[in-house]
Amino acid sequence: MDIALARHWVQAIAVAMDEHQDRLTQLDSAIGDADHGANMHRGFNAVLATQVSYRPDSVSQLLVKVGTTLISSVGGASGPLYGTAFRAAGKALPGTDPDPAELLAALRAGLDAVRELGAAAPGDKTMVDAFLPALDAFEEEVRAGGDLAAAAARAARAAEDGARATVPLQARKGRASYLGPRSIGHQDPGATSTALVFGALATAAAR
Amino acid sequence: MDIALARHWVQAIAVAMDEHQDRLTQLDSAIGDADHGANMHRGFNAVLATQVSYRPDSVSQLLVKVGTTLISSVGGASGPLYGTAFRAAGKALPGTDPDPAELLAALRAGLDAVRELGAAAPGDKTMVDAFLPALDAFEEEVRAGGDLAAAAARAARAAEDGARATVPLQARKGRASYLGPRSIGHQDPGATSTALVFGALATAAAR
Amino acid sequence: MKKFLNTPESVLADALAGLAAAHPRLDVDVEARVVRRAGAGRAGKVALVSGGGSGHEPLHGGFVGTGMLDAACPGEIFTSPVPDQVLAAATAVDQGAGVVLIVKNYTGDVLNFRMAAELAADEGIEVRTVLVDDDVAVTDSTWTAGRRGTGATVFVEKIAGALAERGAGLDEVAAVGRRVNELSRSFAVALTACTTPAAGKPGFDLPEDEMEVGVGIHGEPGRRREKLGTAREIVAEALAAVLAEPVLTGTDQALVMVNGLGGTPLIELYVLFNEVSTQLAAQGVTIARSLVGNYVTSLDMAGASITVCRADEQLLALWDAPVDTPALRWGG
Amino acid sequence: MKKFLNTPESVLADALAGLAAAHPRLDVDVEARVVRRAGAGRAGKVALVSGGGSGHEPLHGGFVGTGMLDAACPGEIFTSPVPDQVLAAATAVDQGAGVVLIVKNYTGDVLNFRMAAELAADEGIEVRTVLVDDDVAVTDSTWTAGRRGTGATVFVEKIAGALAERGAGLDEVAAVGRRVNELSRSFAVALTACTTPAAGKPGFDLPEDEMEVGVGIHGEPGRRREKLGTAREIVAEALAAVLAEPVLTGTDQALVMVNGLGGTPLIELYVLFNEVSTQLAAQGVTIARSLVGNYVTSLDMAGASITVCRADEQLLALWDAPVDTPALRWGG
Ligand SMILES: Nc1ncnc2c1ncn2[C@@H]1O[C@H](COP(=O)(O)OP(=O)(O)O)[C@@H](O)[C@H]1O
Ligand SMILES: Nc1ncnc2c1ncn2[C@@H]1O[C@H](COP(=O)(O)OP(=O)(O)O)[C@@H](O)[C@H]1O
Ligand SMILES: [Mg+2]
Ligand SMILES: [Mg+2]
Ligand SMILES: [Mg+2]
Ligand SMILES: [Mg+2]
Repeated sequence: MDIALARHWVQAIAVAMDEHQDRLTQLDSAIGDADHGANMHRGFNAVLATQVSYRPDSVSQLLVKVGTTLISSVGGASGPLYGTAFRAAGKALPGTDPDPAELLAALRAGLDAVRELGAAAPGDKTMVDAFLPALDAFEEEVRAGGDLAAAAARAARAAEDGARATVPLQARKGRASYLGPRSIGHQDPGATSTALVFGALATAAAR
Repeated sequence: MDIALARHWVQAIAVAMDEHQDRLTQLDSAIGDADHGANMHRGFNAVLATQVSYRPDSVSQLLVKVGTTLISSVGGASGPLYGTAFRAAGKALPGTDPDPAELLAALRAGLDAVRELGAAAPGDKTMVDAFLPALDAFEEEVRAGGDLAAAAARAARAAEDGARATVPLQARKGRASYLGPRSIGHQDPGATSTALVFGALATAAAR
Repeated sequence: MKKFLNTPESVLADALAGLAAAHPRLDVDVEARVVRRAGAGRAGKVALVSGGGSGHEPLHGGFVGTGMLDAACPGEIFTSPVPDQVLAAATAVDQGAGVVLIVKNYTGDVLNFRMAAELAADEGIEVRTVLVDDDVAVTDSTWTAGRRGTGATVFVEKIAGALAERGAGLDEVAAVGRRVNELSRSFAVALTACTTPAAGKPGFDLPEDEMEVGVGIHGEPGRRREKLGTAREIVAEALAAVLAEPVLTGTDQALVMVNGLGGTPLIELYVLFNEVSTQLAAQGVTIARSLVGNYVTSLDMAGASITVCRADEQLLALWDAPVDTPALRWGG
Repeated sequence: MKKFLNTPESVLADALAGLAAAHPRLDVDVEARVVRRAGAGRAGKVALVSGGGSGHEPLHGGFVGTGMLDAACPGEIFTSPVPDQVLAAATAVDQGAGVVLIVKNYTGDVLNFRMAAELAADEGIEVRTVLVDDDVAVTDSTWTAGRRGTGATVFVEKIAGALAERGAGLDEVAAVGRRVNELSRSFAVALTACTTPAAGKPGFDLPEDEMEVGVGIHGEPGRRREKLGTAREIVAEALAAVLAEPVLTGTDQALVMVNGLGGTPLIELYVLFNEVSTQLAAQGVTIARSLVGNYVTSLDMAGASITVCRADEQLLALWDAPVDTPALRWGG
């Protein structure tokens, strides 16, 4: 991944958050507080705005900047979580353009940081439930010798599946957990936006 | 009319206000503030309560007492208006049992008092629009030699007609007047309760 | 009907008992329906009594206390109090200096308070009546019951109350009350109807994209129905109606209230107030003092009213005077 | 969507501008989203900062002023503020004696305030955090995000604010805040869902004869749905939940709030408070102080919460200490 690709990724995320804003809001309305769509939209709009005049030296720097921008523009649970994910991933990257394996390791660092911050385990009905299977799929493809486009495409599908698989779960973290068993039967908004993040990576990598 | 008949009249009004409470409330909800049913109900319940141990010397006394009780228990526009009507009618009666002509004169005095207090003219979409035709019908029947029962029955029908005839009118008094032309198309609650008062007189006189 | 209540019939008695429990400095006679300041009144002070139907809380009971009302007499929901009740309140608080009755202009209120005033006079109490009729949605003509009394009631009660507290005489207190009313105008819009406990359902249905313009505070529909506008448009329409009143022409400083009708959250009232402030400034009117909140409500109606009072230094000084009631409290 | 607004996106900025226009004693930075007391702070005074998502007005901006908060940082609707914003507030009000952050226990609030606290520490500001988690509808277990912070926030802000005003040190102020939280429990029911400007429609549908029991203040459904009960039944259920908390066992005097969620009129809150007062008395609990009104709202949700704080003389004295904010004002 080079800086141009990283930029395309971020732009594709912003486009996806714009297109899916209402859907994320409605998902969050069912088991949360109806702000996830606006949160993601605001956050990635802010990211786009900073990118205009920003000339990073590396993908690493760029992702750190994305994370910092998310933290200072989103708020809510998703702001610090996504922000930390991008920051940790960026920091874990080398100063050079990462290969797929290096990117994977960085994304793992991002996931670890999310889990450390939010204390969510797989199955708690959070963004982790899309993030983790996405990375597992990415890893399998990389191990099998696939390139970034292939790995990203598989990760995106796995994230989608992971998001859908949150439907029958009972939430144990975040505000959906307040609903207890009534959180069952609804797809987690954060897992859904995570699937959009990986979908955007696949889109960018396929260009 | 003797004291027993006057009592029956008052009891029949109370029964009618109980039966029609919801209807009066719904009529007042459309062009007013949805309290006319409760107001009439509360007022004539209070009247019934005072009647239990009350031993008036005359129909005159009894009607004055009804009016006083309404004034001190109803509130709103209808309390002072109905209260004044009964008080003025009672005061206009002789100390002896009134014949139909004397009763008519007293009821005219009641109507005059209402018009003086509320300044409503016929056609303003108020209780006057049931009260006035009721008395005109009553008078016609008495002139034609009819007895109280016959006069009351005609008055009741005329009051009903008068109440129905308020539907196309635009209100010019009371809170329905705030609606301007939007008050058109609804029956006036006060005219409707006045029709119940004359209906009760007919019921009592027919016994 | 979605309400916190025990029975529709007991709402008023239960709420008055709650008012008494919440405010030890009020003396609430639940039976007689009189809310007054606890403790003995000050000899020689002109007393202020107001009242009207319930359902407009905190009006009037929430405005009883030092610097404002001496007593309030709450009627049934949307039903003016009966004369005996007003008389009981006036008798309880008269300190020999007379009683000012503050009455909102509705046929029922006017008639019942007039009867009460006669009874009070018979008992040797000197009475003056201040009629509040600030609602510009209703034209004052011989063909209507006249303009309604709404938001300006708070201004009248506060300012007349302050003057009474300073020891002014009966006619002086009544005069300042009348002047405040004369200088005040209000306009309201509703986004939903309210539900009275007696009716059990909303007074009217309003489509999702429409509002009632020119409503009162008794759940009645307004003068007309319009497409729901932005806060900016709604405020522009309300201010145009209010400022068109000749008495407000040339206003340079104003006392302004943006008042919620009961079902509208504070954040929306602040959005409206921002528009009021911006638009008045553009017309050269300075907001000298303001209130933003729920002061004169209409049960659970979603809606808001805007009241503008053309103020001078005397009125503002009286406005600033200490007040200590459940719903308004400052100075001291 | 039936709301007074210009655009869903501008609600917060417009409301903050309105807050600024209405309250000259607040210094509102609409851009930075920081509400603080106008004028210079008192050197050496511990500063109190709170914040959270908007939509809960008057919380928190309405509690900025003498005797309560030094600053508030309002996030977007139902969205906790971002760390920079909290840092800006803390930096603006720190008088060298440190800053107490009062944080309602939600994942977003906790994370953002924690990050802000780290940034503040980096800048040499001493910070203590008081976490409010009073809502008994949510059990505090490792399987949830813990109990939510709701009504007790007002008690914490008032009492810690009073102690800070008296000149107490940072740890002492934080400690009293934590103690108030520990001694307080809340429970809420809703009769309707609320509508966020972003969603444009109510978060859930509730049949005419049902209520949501155990709701929070973010429009989410409650723990379960029940047939709508009488005020008496609802209060009995809420008090049973609240008083079952071990920390409230043996309470003899309490600070109690009956709080409207935004769409419920005051008359209903008084009906509820009457039940609370009667039922607590029957259990030997005296209500030493109380609040009845809209203090911690959830946009236009019709509903109410009941908060009980087991109070001792120290807490009551701090409660009685002067406070001068838009939404709470007494003493002085
Ligand atoms: N502790 C947590 N760990 C991981 N993800 C979480 C956690 N808490 C919440 N989330 C994610 O955040 C999403 C909600 O984000 P958002 O609606 O923007 O914030 P908020 O819940 O503060 O309103 C949830 O759907 C969930 O995926
Ligand atoms: N000025 C008036 N003269 C005669 N009748 C009137 C007048 N004003 C109102 N009414 C009658 O009173 C009725 C309303 O009574 P009610 O609902 O009990 O009192 P309120 O209008 O105070 O709520 C109206 O329907 C009308 O018939
Ligand atoms: Mg959310
Ligand atoms: Mg009526
Ligand atoms: Mg009425
Ligand atoms: Mg949120």
